[in-house]
Amino acid sequence: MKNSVSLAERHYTGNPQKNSPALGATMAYMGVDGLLALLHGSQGCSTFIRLQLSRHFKEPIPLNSTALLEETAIFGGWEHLKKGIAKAADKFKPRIIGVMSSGLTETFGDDMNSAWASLLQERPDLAATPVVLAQTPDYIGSLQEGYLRAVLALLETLASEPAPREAKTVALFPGAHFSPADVEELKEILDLFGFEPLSLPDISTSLDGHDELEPAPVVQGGISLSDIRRLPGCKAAFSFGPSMTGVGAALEKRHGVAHHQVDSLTGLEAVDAFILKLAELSEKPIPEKLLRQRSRLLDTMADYHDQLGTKRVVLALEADLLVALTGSLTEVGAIVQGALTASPLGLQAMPPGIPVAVGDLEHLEDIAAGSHLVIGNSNARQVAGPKKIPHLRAGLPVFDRVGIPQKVWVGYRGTQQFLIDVLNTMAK
Amino acid sequence: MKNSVSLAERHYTGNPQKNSPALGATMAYMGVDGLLALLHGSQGCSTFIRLQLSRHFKEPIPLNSTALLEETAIFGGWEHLKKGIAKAADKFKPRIIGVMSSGLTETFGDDMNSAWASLLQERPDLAATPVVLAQTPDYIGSLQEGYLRAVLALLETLASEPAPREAKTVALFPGAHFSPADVEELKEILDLFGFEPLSLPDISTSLDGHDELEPAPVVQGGISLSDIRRLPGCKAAFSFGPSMTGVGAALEKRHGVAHHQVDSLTGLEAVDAFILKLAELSEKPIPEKLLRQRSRLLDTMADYHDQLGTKRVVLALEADLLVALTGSLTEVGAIVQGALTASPLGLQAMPPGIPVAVGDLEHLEDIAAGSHLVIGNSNARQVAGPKKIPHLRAGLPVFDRVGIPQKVWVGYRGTQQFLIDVLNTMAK
Amino acid sequence: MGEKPNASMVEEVLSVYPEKARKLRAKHIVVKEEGSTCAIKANIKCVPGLMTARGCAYAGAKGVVWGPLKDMIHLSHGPVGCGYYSWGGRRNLTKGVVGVESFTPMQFTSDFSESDIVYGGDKKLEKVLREARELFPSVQGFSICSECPVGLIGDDIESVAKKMMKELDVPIVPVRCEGFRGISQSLGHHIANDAVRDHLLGKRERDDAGPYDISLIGDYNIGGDAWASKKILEEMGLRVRNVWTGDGTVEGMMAAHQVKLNLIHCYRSMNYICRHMEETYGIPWLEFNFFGPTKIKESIRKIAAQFDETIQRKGEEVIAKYEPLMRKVIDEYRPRLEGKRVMLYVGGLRPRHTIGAYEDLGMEVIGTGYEFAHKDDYDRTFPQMNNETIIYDDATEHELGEFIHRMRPDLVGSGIKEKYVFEKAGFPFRQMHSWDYSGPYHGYDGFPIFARDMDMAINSPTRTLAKAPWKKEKEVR
Amino acid sequence: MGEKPNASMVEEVLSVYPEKARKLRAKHIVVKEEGSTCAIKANIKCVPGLMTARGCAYAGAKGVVWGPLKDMIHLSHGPVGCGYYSWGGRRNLTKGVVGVESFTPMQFTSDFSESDIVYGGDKKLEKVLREARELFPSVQGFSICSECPVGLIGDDIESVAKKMMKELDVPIVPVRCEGFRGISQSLGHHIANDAVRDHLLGKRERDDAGPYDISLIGDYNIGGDAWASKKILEEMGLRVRNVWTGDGTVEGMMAAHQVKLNLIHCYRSMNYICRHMEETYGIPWLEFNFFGPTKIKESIRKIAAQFDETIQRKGEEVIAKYEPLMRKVIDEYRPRLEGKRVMLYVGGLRPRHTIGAYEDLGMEVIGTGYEFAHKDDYDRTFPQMNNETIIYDDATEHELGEFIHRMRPDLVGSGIKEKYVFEKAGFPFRQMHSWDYSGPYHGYDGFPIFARDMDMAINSPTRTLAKAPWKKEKEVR
Repeated sequence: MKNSVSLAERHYTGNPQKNSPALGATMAYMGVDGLLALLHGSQGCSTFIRLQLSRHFKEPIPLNSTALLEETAIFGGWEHLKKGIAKAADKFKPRIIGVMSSGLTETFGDDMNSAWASLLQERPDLAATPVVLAQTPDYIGSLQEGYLRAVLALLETLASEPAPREAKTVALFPGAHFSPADVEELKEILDLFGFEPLSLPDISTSLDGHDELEPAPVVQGGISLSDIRRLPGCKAAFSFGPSMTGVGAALEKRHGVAHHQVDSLTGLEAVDAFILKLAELSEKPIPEKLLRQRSRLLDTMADYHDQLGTKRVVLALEADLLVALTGSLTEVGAIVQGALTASPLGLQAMPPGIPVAVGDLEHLEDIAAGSHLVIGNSNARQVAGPKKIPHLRAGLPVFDRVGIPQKVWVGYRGTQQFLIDVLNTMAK
Repeated sequence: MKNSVSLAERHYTGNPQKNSPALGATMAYMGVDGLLALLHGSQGCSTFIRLQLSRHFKEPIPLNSTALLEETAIFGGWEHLKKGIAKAADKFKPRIIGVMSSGLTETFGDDMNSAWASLLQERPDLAATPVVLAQTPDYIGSLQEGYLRAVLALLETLASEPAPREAKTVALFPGAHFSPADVEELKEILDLFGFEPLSLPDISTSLDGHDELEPAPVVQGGISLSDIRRLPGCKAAFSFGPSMTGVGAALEKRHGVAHHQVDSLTGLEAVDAFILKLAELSEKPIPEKLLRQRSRLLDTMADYHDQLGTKRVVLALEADLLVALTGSLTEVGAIVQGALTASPLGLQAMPPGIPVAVGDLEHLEDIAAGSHLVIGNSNARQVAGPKKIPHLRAGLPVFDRVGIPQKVWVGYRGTQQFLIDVLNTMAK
Repeated sequence: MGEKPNASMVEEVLSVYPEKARKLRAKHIVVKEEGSTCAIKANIKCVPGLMTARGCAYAGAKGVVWGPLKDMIHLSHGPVGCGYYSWGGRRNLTKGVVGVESFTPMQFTSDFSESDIVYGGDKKLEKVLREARELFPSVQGFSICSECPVGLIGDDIESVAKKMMKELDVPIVPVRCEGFRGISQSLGHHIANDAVRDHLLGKRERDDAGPYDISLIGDYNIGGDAWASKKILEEMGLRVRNVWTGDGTVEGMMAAHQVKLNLIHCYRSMNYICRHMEETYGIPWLEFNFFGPTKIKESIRKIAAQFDETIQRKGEEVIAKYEPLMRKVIDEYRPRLEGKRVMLYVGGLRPRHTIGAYEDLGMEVIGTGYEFAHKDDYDRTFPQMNNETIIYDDATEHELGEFIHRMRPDLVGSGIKEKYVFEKAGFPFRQMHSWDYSGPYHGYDGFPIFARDMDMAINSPTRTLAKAPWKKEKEVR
Repeated sequence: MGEKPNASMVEEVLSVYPEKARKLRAKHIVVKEEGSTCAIKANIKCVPGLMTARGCAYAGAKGVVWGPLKDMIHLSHGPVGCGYYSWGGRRNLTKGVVGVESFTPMQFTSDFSESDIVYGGDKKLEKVLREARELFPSVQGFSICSECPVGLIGDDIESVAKKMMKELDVPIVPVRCEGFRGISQSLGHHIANDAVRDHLLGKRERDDAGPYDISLIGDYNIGGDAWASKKILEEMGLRVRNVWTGDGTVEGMMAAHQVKLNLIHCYRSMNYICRHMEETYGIPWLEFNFFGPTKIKESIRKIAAQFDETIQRKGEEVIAKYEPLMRKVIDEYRPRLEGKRVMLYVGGLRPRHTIGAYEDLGMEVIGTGYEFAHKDDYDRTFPQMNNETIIYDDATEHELGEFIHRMRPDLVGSGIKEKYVFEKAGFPFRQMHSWDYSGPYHGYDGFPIFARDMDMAINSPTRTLAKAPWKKEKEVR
């Protein structure tokens, strides 16, 4: 049994909530078509990340490695990175190369920009292959941070040039918490208003779990390079999740695309606000299909408010999903008894008055007592199981339930499904 | 504890699987816009049916009653029926009146046709209100039988006249096992091929659980009378579920509409066959969206065939849903260890070699031993619970899980969801 | 609106009816005035062709009274429908292994086919009873609840019951509760009471009868209500020998003539047997109300007054013991519920019994009515009500809808059939038959749950979200 | 194709490489010929910029060897990633209450932040050990598994371990398994073995050592494998004093120098410690194979031969006891699997050890290879293989994909990273690292499950459905 060392005093992390930024960066890269993802680090990192993401998405994860070795640990990985990029470019002719660094290479301070510049001098023929460089040491932040850095690097590297202004295109920057089905749902909502959505990244066509893929070392599906280059010409941009606000802001700052921050796309009020904004932008009435979906959500809320109200919920999620689900739960009268998250990024958007801790799942154990529901990834079962608290799987990794990439959490439909899931999980 | 009286010898029914035909007829009537449903029987029947269906659909169920009393039991309900129809017509001015009989009125042999004819003579002004009469004593058949009789009566009464042939309209006759979301999914598939689907009944717009209804004594939403009258002009007709084959056949016989029987719309093969037929009829390529859905289903089947294969499942469902789910389970290698159903209607379509019994849930208890999963309505929990067998809710009534009317079981998406549900139910 | 706004509203609502119907219905709806007594017309048959919230005799006999009696098998005799419909709809909780000590969660039917209708069901009934006795050897008896067709085809279930009782050596009770009898479930209650009287009551003698023995009558243990009530009575020092019928047993029913007092909660469904026991065995009976601390306190004192000082002292101790808890509940919820207005439309005892509990929370019941009440129910209701309260009997959908839309209560309490209608219309709603999957609401255990549930219904944040922001904006413009 | 079709196929596959790479890779791929011995090149570093199935030293040391040892806390020392990645991926089952008797399902990390990188982590490490000891008083020891950055910043985990061992009074084992060490997880195994040798082995004496004491080495209890193996050994009359390391304990490791025989299943990961114990303590070691009845029988006899007649007799009894069950499994599945062709690409012992089990089912392994093997692994593999079998070392995605697409096996066995690639390409697939959430596959308990799983993969009806009917039709046309 556990004795008591208070969270504030603790130095170690037990059953971490925090995950690796490089894994988050991999997720972002997996939403870009033709990209070759290259982890600059020991080969173990890439193998481990492939295993972790395959276990969650049930999909092959093409992630290559610069395969650093002991001698590199002495002399640094700069030359290895150059070799790795050149090898990957020569062998697979990818459309884009997306590099993320690791704790190892950041510790010895590899300057990836200068490595790439140096390689370009030696091999000017490689200039046709854009190389995206994201710094993702796993001692800074969690999954969200790595994802954010990769998306920012993609945007800054690939969409630096101005593009002709288009009336119908809208830039979408979904957070790391968006499932493939979430991205698809979001794009469908934009479609209904007559917009052409450009989502960076777009995992709805790469990690959606479809058949008939041939194995490949590069990403198949996702947003294309040419579409990324159209982002500076979009009519508007939306960032989803508080951690993502800098992405849309960067696009606005550089190219004057009007940016709208959407902290949450789960919960009636949150979706209403987004839909209203789209109606304004499109100058169109709200499509019947969405009104019907809203009406159905409202019906579910009315039918079950008494079974949701006063239910005490604890959540262990990274901030973007935490903010989204907290909002939805609060508006049906459930009580968020406590929340646990991996890092402070995005927490500014949490509604006031809800106790949030940055910590590990051992801390979740402390705050879960007496709750009716735990919402967290599969590892949270170590808390929920022994305490016999119903456990709704959310976040990443989820490896003990299936259909996770297919699940929708956003929009009216996703919110309705979330409430249904909450109720059915508690009913067991 | 139970002693042994074999099923074959038993006269009583314990924890019945069979439900009332009048309840099935009510479900069919609930999919017709502006229809006033009138149960010819004691008022308790209608109150009970409203309660049962509200508990499942979480919706108000407008069902009126002829409120037979003791004196009627002596003199018969003929006059009461006339009064009831006249009263309903005068008071609510419904577009259609849909009558179903009960065990009581069929026992004393009320001739509903002659009652209506007699009323028309007294009140020729009522001729403008079509009256549909379905015989649904609860001592003949189960839910499916009542539903079938009501759909046939609707078709025969309201679509008796020929209609101009239309190139794009397709008649759909979904079985009693179709959820509101199933009907919607089916209609969307037809839409993708450029067809205009006319579904009789259509509960996707009446029982789909949306808000903003005002209370009313008639059905709001569902197929309109004018659309029912277009059925004889459809390009083709499809009946869904083996119990429903007579409906499409009747339309074909009377109006020459080519009829296609679809025993199941769950399972890859079943959906493939249907999609292929639609492609032929439309002379169009299969829409990308459906191909993607198929590819996703196939991926789920490939990913989880090892967790589905050799799993032993028992099902307690009426035949239409039983046939559909059995097919889907069989094609992923699961073993249907035994099946229980309410009546023989539709059983001809069961794959050979699967033990099926017509009986009650006490019989399910006998066949469930050693299985990995029970699929049945909420009452089957009395078998699954004590035996600690995971229990996937399907059929009607389901009152201990939520989101039932919103669930899709048909098409590629519905099949994928079904397999995901099977896996997640077993994972608990 | 004039001086009597509700009265004129009622007139307006009824004015849409044709004259004859208007006159008829006007007798069913009364607005309480200072000093008025009950002038309502009740227990009148429904009109064919309309919707009603009423059930039938079978619902009252099998569904309400017999069903919760746990160690008997209650056979739904006839076709499958009625039995299926009445299966598990009322959440009558029981203790004990299902199929051994409790048969309440199960459903048994003779499942008539067409040939049974044609050739009669008596032979089948014999076989069914014999089989069920063999399959479930621990069963303590049977009721045969007959459905409509049985009453038409001339079956003699009384003879079968008599014959089979000898053969199977357990009580077998024929209950002639065909759905066409009477105009609501109410006659079913009466029929069920009579069947208890004729076939169970007084058939067994206890050897441990005592001075504090009582029966708790008319509590069906919905969501655990009877357990909450029993707890209070036992803490008072009384011995609850049986509950009629929630979680009850055959044995308890048979020896019920030996108790010293019958305490009745649901007067409507069980007054018949109380009157019978008073007349035949001289057992006094007392109505009581265990909803909300005020009524509980009153009731404890009223009950204790029937016994000696020991019980009276203990009664006061019970009141004192729960006082702080009740205070806490009221302190928490009253500020959130003060002044909220409630309209009720239910069956049984709730349209009047719950009023005190609402008032404990600072709420006001502005309209109430019964689905199937008799005049004596309304006699009991009037004194409980404030002036200007509307009281309606067997209200139509039109009337109920109009009253609610015009008076705009903060809470509607009715049944599942009404739930989805009024919730969609934006009214906070509680099912007051089955407590909406919650409960208990009786006793000291129930009040905190009652308070929480009412608060949740009324103050749920969901309510404020119903209107879309684009609609809100349009209104502002 | 010529006389040696597979050889020419290999040539073809490699021909796409530039000359230098072609020559290099050609040394890693061999087609077995009559009488040929191992000429494969193995244990060579990966090429930067490509994908590999290999892990790192940390994966081998913490993930494979130390992790399953249940009553120690294995601290992932460094940033969060490595620890998180290696958390629960291998399904090493353990018995006992989590957090009290078993820490294997949990994940402990010192979770370096940037300041730990800058200022060093030794102080933090001390605090972490102290806290963990306090929070989990039942812990029997710690391993400190260092991650890449720790090796760069000059931390002295050995000194910290020494100091804290005195303070906390439990074994604390520094494991220098930074991921950049070595070219695969294999060096991690070696490092882990050395750490066991230096910090645990021989540190404790049993007073109940016996003549039949053995250790079961190189079984990580994936899906319960070790339990299935242990069962056979115990039925033979042997006393399994410890399993290395599946469901193992510190105490067992410390007293392991007293056993009479070391039985090793996974040679690759644990041969080092066996050799050490042989040299230092004179304990003989023996490789065995508990996959499939043929190999189990051989292994039982080989093991029994190391002991007296009692054990030999019991060994035969065990064989006889399970014979009928094995016969039944083979009778059921062999007709469905006869002649099916398998290609494997895994780590550890499986590319050779499982061959017998496949052959018991009438199946043929036509290609096999290791992710991180050494030459001695291949020496052990060649004699097991039929002629024309392709054997590949550290295959690239290109090579593996080509071999599989050209040879079209009926079953592919590899890891989760390959699973979704080959399943999508339509090949029946089993994860042969973690048994795809199934298991055990070892011993008599495992073979029926192995057979069922292979049958399910190969004969699943799902396979025949993959092609859409409209595509089938097109092909016919």
